[in-house]
Amino acid sequence: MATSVNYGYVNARIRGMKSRLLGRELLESLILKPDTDAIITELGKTPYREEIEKAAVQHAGLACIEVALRMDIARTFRKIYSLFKKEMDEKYARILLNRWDVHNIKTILRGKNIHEPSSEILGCLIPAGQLDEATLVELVKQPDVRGVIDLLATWRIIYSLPLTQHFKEYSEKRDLAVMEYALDKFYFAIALDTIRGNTDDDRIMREMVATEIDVTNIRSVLKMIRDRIPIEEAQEFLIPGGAVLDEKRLVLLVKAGTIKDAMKQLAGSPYEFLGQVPEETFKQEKISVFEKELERFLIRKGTGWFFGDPLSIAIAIGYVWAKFTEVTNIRIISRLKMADVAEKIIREELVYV
Amino acid sequence: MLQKMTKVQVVGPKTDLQTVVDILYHTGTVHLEDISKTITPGDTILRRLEMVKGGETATLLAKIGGIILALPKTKGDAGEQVRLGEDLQRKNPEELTSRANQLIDQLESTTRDLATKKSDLELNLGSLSRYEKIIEKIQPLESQLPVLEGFEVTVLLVQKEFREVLEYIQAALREITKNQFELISADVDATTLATVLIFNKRYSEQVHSFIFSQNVNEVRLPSEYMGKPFHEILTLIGERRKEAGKEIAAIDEHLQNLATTWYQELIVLQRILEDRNAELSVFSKFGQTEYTFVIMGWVPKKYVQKTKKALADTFGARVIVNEIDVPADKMNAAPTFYDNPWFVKPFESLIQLISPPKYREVDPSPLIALFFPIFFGLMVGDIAYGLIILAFATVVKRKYRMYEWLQYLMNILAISSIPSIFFGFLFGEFFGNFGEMMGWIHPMTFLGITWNRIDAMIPLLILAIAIGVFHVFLGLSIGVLNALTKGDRHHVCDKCGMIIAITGLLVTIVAMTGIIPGILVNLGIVLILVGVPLIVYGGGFFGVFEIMSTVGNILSYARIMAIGMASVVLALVANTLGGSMDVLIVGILIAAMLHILNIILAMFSPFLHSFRLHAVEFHSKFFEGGGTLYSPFKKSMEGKNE
Amino acid sequence: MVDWGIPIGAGIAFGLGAVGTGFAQSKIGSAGAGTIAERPETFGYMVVLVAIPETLVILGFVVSAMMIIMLK
Amino acid sequence: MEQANPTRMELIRKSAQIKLAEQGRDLLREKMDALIQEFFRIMQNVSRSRDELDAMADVAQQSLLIALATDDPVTVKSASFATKRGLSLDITGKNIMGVPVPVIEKKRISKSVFERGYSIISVSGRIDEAAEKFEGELDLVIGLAETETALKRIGGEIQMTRRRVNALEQVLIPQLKSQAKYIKNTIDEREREDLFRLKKVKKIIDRKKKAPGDVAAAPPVTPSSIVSG
Repeated sequence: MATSVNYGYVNARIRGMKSRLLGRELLESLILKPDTDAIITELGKTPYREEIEKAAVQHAGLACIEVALRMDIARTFRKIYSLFKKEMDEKYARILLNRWDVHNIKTILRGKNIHEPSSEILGCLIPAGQLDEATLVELVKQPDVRGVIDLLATWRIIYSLPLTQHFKEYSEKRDLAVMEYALDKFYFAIALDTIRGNTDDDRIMREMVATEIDVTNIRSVLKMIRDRIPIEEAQEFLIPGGAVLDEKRLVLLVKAGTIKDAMKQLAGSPYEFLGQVPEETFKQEKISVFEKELERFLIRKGTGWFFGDPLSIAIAIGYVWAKFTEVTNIRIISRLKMADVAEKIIREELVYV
Repeated sequence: MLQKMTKVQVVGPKTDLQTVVDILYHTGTVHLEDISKTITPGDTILRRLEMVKGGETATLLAKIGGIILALPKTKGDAGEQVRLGEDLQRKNPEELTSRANQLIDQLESTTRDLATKKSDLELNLGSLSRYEKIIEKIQPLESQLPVLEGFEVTVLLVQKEFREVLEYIQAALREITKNQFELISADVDATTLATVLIFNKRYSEQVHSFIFSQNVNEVRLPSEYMGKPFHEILTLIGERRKEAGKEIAAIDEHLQNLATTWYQELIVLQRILEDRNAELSVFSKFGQTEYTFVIMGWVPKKYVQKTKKALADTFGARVIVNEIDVPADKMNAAPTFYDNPWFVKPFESLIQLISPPKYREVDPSPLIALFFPIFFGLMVGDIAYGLIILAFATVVKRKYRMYEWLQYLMNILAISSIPSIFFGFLFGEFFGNFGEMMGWIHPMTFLGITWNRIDAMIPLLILAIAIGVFHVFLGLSIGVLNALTKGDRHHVCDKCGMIIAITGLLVTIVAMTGIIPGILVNLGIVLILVGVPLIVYGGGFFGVFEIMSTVGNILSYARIMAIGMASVVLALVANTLGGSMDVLIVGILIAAMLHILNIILAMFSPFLHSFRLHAVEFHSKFFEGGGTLYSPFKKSMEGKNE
Repeated sequence: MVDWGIPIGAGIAFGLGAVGTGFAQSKIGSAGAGTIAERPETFGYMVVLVAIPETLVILGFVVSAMMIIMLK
Repeated sequence: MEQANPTRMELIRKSAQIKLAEQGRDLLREKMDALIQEFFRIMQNVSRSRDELDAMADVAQQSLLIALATDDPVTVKSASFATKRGLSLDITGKNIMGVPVPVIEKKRISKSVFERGYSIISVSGRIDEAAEKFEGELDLVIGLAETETALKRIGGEIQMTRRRVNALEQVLIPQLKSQAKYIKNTIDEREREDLFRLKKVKKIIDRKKKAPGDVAAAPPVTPSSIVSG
């Protein structure tokens, strides 16, 4: 009973936050703005005001918008995390947040791998995850890849496990991807592990994570077909635990040989829509077109949770997706606007309005 | 009453814009409309007027906001702020800007530096405690280690599932260091093993490069702690923490000092600059052509002449004020301007709590002003309570003049206490039955009923329901009126059908109980049969279910009687309990406490429920809301848009 | 002998109403607190929403009072 | 003008020189023609690659823009950290009509997404595509570097050959010819002079034969006086 009461509070706050998301009209008005400065002014009248003002102190133009958006995402996610932490079990929020941690760790490893200066690496981090700024700064201070991993281990941060295990392989092959795959798989494994329970929330969260795994796998399969990766290697790039597509089925997809045939095999699954992209996309093997469709699907599904059980994790999932989409859309608009791209194309590029 | 509004368009040569704006600002009658929203980007003739000098103020505001953010929260000193405000208001814009710049120069870099330093220190503290955690875990191992000169210590973390690697490492180390090493392991937690390794410094390089290739992690410590014994590191960390804490405290104090000196002025300056910004941002609402400007706005009909005259006095025919004919159905866009007598004013704020009415709706505030105090009075219904509430409201009103909302609230309470006293006479209540016990006062007899609230429960219930019927019917009638103004046939039918059906239902029920001739049951059924199709036509099939909810609404008015009852019973308990005490003073004390409790409840509960009866039961019958309030363009504009 | 039936019935009528109201209000209250934290302008709505379930306890009170007074 | 020794030997030598120069000129002309042919062939190639490169650069820029817009610039940058590395190329050479031309090893920069050093799982296809386009652009740039250098070298060679031909044709050959002409003229002149002198001698002898007494009076004819006269 206790949780449902808390959900009343948390979800009411999240709904309140949702009501401050910008509507379609505002995005439309941003598209119609003449230049970047006008977009900044317009955003200054929205809930982004504080971030825009802060960013404007150090940046101008596009950088100002992008920095503000990044700060906003970080702030929003941390807020949701602290709401969950205060009011109930934060394990769900952790799943939502940890993808930023994975991004940050990867970026640090990549940067250390090529000995990029610390300031460059720090500039690419988004402290929206569980690893706070202090941790990230200290990690970046380490001299090399091994140092980063060791520090993670010293601080008992779980991501050191897959990294340590694959460090040897990495240092033999000098190929960072080895560790990245390990990290990615580890993230999903941990996520699925936390929500193995039988509660409604676990079920909802599981569905979302599993769908994400599906989408990621389909994307990987498409890339594999395109680059003619031998089937034996395929397993390495696939994540177990998808909602509809298990490993066997995915291997079958890779075996199909052409994207067209693979997509035919998806008929009857929720991903049937991929078969309906324009014919020439199959020939050109343009992954990004499929990807866009997949992302739209995921976002629709994600934001669709708003209509789920009002006293469950569904609302938070819906909000996170909606927020993320909004930020992406604003970024697309402002960047393409600066590059003087026609309004029609901008509208096409928007992830989901 | 809602005032009639006229849409006006002011057109003039661009050169006069500033003066025109000034005059409109001083006249303070025009509710500006944002013209830029109606301009499509392709429009070549009418363009949006760009804000002049807005950027500068906005930058100042952003910087000042940043400084205020960095300073610790300080209590606003109203008196000081008023004094500073008057001081600053007297300055002209240039002086104000330079004053702002002066403050920014003085404070910005300092505050920013301090804030950065503080956050650095805090980050430092954060990572220190992370290091501390692991060192505490492995410290116990230290005592088992020999302290040797020329030896190096390193700590390995091993996953328990891979513990066999330790044996391999041991063997390899024996080889590398020619057996000059020591190795001790202990659990860190359920999954991890810590191994302290001590070896001759001579082999440092080989050992490290060997460990490097193994499936274990080396504990990493900041370079300044490297090679020190753990207990020493812990002390160092402790010292560092204390130091950082001191530094933070020093920074806080510094910031606090800055805040005591500057905070009030910064706040006032921010407010003034915000005002100015709002004034400037008004320009972006205007449209322009090559040589002229266009201002759109709404003016209350009674002020149109005044506005026109103000402009004509300065510009003659150069600036034109057009009254634009707005078709009736477009008038919904007009702002809502109440112009109610003083005793209705407080109740407007109640409606605004939810949403101001649209321009074409009937203004519900006079009705609230009438019914709210009656409901309140019926529920409280006690002379003494009414007097106390009145006194309370007056005192609070005096004491907290600066809180506008509190003023409204207290006005409502004060107005509502009058009917409470009146109904107190009717019910013969003074601290419940205390007045009656003392023989000071008795319930009046009226319509053949003695209105003692405990005895006359049923009549009171009937009275409450009757009020409900009346109130709901009133609501429905206003709904019909609103629908008629809007020319919405469906709604008219819906509401009329509802009135007829409910009447039918009531007639049937009353007739069945035999209070009125039983023959009227037929009439009731006929009425229902007439009403239902009307509802179905107006509100669709599901409209029929509305009948039930409307009946529920009517029954909901029973709360008038119920809350009153609760209040009476509690007063009764207070008196009885107080009276049954042997010691007089204790009895009085207990009675007083209970009465105080009851009065607090009486202020809260009847208030809430009268409000609720209006918001839920009454408003749902006609009120749409969602209008914009009339906020003319003038100094200290209503609401800072947020 | 005292007839306990009426007071017990009245107690149940009132008590269940109060429990129902409490249950509903706890949920609405926590949600309302959340909403107000995010959007203070909805305060008015929230007050009304929190007051809505009071109907239950009031009706319970009326019923129990009527039982006691009328069934004497 | 350099004075030549007006002897027959010299004349023969000059004629031989002229012939050689003319032969050389013709040869150089032929070479130039061949080079020009080659030049145009390569140039067509280059301009085609250039157009291709321009188009590719546009496409690459476009896809980078989309990637930056949709995925955050920091994500793109992070992915770029993973793929950042040096690029070494082997350069050998070959000869076209005696012109040394570089040959750059055709190493494909374009990688499969699996070789970029990041995990495909979390990097979007947009970033992949942008990377791919830029790698393609780099491929083209390297190819173009080869052909364009060849083109430049051949162009230089053509110019040099033309200068040589011009030098032969307009300086050396006319010079030699004029020298030969001079020598020839001088020799001719001398021959005419000799003839005249012989005729004169003959006349004197004839006169002496007519009046033998006069012979003593007449100065003796010496070969030197003949020569000096």
